[in-house]
Amino acid sequence: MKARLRAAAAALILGGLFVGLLAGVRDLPPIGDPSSPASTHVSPRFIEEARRETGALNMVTAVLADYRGYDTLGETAVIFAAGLGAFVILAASIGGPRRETPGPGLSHRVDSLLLDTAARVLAPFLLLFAVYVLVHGHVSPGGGFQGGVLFGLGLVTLRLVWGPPRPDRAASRFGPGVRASFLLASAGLLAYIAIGIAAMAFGGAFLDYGVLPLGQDPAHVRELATLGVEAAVFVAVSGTVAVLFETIAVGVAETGRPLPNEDPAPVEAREEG
Amino acid sequence: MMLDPGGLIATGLLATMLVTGAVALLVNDLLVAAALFGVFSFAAAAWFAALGAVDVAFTEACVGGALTTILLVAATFRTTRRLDR
Amino acid sequence: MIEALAGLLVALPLAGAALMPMVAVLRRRGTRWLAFGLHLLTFAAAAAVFARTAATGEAIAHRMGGWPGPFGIELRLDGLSALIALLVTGLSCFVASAPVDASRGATRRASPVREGLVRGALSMLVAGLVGIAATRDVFNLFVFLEISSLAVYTLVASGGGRATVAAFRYLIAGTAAGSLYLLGVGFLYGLTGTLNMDDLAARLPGVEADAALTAAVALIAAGLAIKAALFPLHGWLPDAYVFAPAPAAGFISAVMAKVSAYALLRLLGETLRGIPAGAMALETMVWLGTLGVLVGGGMALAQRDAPRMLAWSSVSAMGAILLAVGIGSPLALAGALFHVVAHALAKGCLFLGVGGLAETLGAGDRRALRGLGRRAPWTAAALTLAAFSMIGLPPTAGFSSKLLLLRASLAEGGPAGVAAFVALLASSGLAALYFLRVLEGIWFRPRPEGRPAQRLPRALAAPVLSLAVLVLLGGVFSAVVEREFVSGAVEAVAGATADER
Amino acid sequence: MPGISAVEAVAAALLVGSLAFILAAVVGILRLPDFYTRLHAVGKCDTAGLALATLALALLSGDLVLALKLAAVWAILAVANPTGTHALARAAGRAGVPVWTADGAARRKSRRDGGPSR
Repeated sequence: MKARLRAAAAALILGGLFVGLLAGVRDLPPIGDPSSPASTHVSPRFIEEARRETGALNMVTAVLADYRGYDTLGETAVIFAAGLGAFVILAASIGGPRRETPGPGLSHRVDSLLLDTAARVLAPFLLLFAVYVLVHGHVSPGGGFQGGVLFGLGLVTLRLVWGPPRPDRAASRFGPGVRASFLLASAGLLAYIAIGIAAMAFGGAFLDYGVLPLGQDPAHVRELATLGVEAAVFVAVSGTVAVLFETIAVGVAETGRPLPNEDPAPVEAREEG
Repeated sequence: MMLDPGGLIATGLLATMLVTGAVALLVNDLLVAAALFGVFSFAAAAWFAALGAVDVAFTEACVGGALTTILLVAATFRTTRRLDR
Repeated sequence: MIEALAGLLVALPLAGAALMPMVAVLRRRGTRWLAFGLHLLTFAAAAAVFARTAATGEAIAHRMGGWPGPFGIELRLDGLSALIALLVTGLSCFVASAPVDASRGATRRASPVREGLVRGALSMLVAGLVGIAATRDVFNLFVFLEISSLAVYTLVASGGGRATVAAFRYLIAGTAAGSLYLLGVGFLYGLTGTLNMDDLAARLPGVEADAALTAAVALIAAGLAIKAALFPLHGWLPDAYVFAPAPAAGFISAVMAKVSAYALLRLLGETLRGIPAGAMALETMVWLGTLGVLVGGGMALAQRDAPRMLAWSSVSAMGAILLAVGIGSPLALAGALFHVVAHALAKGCLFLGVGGLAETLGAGDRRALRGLGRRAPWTAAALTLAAFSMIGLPPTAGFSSKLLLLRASLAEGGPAGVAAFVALLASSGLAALYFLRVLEGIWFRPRPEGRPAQRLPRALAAPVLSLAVLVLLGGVFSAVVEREFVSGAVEAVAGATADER
Repeated sequence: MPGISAVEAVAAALLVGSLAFILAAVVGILRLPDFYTRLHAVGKCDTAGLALATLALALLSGDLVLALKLAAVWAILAVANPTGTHALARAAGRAGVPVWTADGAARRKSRRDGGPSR
């Protein structure tokens, strides 16, 4: 009864939220309306000046990494904080006694020639494409976050196929352990902050890339520094992706039996039809 | 008005998101829920792309479609597959 | 020069958040003094900024990336922001030196790596909270809200066991709150095309879209009210405070909800004040705050467990602060801010002390505290002082702040003002009941048979004692506190709203 | 037909063909009796369907670079899709997901219809 009351209350609240949002949205200018405040107040400057001021062809990159670079630093910190939280909560025993080595699966090498070969063929392209997305972010959609996630996914793919890093295995070169990934994430966030503080050291505001002594043309300097910042985001994000995977997947054992709580009769159920 | 293809596609994607999201919340099998979240994310990514936010769509496809699904499955393996047991 | 410090105020703890876990993973030790040094440095920067704003009465701005106003993000520390930053960074110094396993006594030591990680999370929390206080950009505020939230979930969950469940519930509530706030910001951006608070305040009165504006205000107010634990949105608070490890609980209970209350004051009391829905939200807040004062006090009275009692009394205190923010007169704001300071000091002291004791004893039952007066008179005295401040007895800081709040609610008049006045008085009575019950046990009862002797870990004893001294000083020199610390902050808000009228 | 070039017609035909393959995959998932056979349907038909679709899009793009990019997409699909199918089948085999056989089906059917086995 109590559960039903709760569900009713939740439905009431959500329904109210829905109606309220609907009422509010009707007052908003339509999406993409060129005469809406969102398109006439701040945006024109970004559209007209971004190329000249920041050197980035892609306006999204100009806004994210330069005009509102401080937000991006914050978002990087949010992602790092997620990795930190997972590390604290899930990998609590680190530094303590060693875990028992679990069986194959998410935590062990998958011995399959097909998977191994496919990973060898695909992974280099995946990792390279991640770097391309990072570098090309100035011109096309992409940048540090997207590239970082792709790179992290490449690492996760390798990790899934080749198992965790183990000192007695050659695969340990690739699978980044929790600590190594975490160091990567920290280093990325630190690098971002360091770029910001470096700008202060050269007399500008925090993250004021224009003052950095990287060349004559301020727009070009900003472009270079933006790439630096994006690279820092890239490192932080890919490190965090690896941390999340390592902390969540560690200890998963493939037992050769059905998964826990697996219902072993799906085939019989199918035959009814 | 309702019949322009862009609007229809957007409506379809939003409906997909609504249905997959709701069903993911209701099913007891967590692996199914994870898979549904993958579908949800792809619909969201496609919708973002339809809105012209290619960067966001890109991110959503990477994070929601691939990474989150992997992590959810890994977490399911570590804990329990069914909610009602 | 001072502008540079304003910029570093967030960058320093953020760098610490990345650096400390790194050092911990690489070297395994040394994070304790690194943490203390970094927090002290941040505090020094905050103090310098605060001193400057107090001396000149002018805000210190830092344009991130060198971009002006609505195009870039601006940090601006006026009297109010600087006061909050000072409070956050100051309190962080007290807990930064405490080892994260202080609360566990001799039974279990956290690994040095884990200590470093938790210290990193604390540093991250400080960065987020100071960022919320400093920023002038509503979206940037959301980013910092998320940073602080993620860090605080980590800190709460680091207690292990039931703390993880508490952290998860907190996470659900906090994520819902963040989403609501972000939706509200989205509405505001759609209506005005800007995210800068000053720009918003200037453009909002010209917007003709009542339903959307109301929705925006309601979403933002609801989101922040969840974070500020305004009744009836306080559900996440008790468990999170109770199950967090003592040092973390001390810091979180002291500042976390209050920074959200600051954000409410900043946005509703200043940016959104010019529109009807903003004023309506403030009125609602007075009534809900009044209810929260009573419910929090009543629930605190019903608890047997001492940390849980303290947590419910936090709900009551947040109600008092928010109802004063809702009233919004300069007198009420002075009361609210004084109460923020007084309650932060006293609650920090109590949570560090009682939490530390409860966890060494392995029980939070208030009877476990019996006989503490004989066994550890200094600790007991410090806790007593803090409890007096919570009740509102002279000569503590709590007395002065309660007095201001009472005067403000009387001056406001009307049904809301009278209700607030009565509720505040009643809450003092309730607090007297539940705190004196504990104090009687501490001073006049013998230690129960078979109980281990209570002992506060040394690393926690120093913060507890110094916070208690601050509580006392804040009461004795309440005129100084009001003049030097609070009045500048009140002027920062009241001055802005006076200009509009 | 007016307004439709030969290339477009070919592309349309390819798209229809791709849809047919994908439809076959869907029917396979719904109608085949066990995990492995369903996987068999998806792995083959999906790969073929997507290959035809990318080919159609490459024809429609009218741009060599874009066509090459689509070719790269197809190449990756051609490797990744069968590999994924293989990994799934292998994992199912290891986890002991039962294989459908005509005998087994008949036995279970007789049991369900009130046979003596239970």
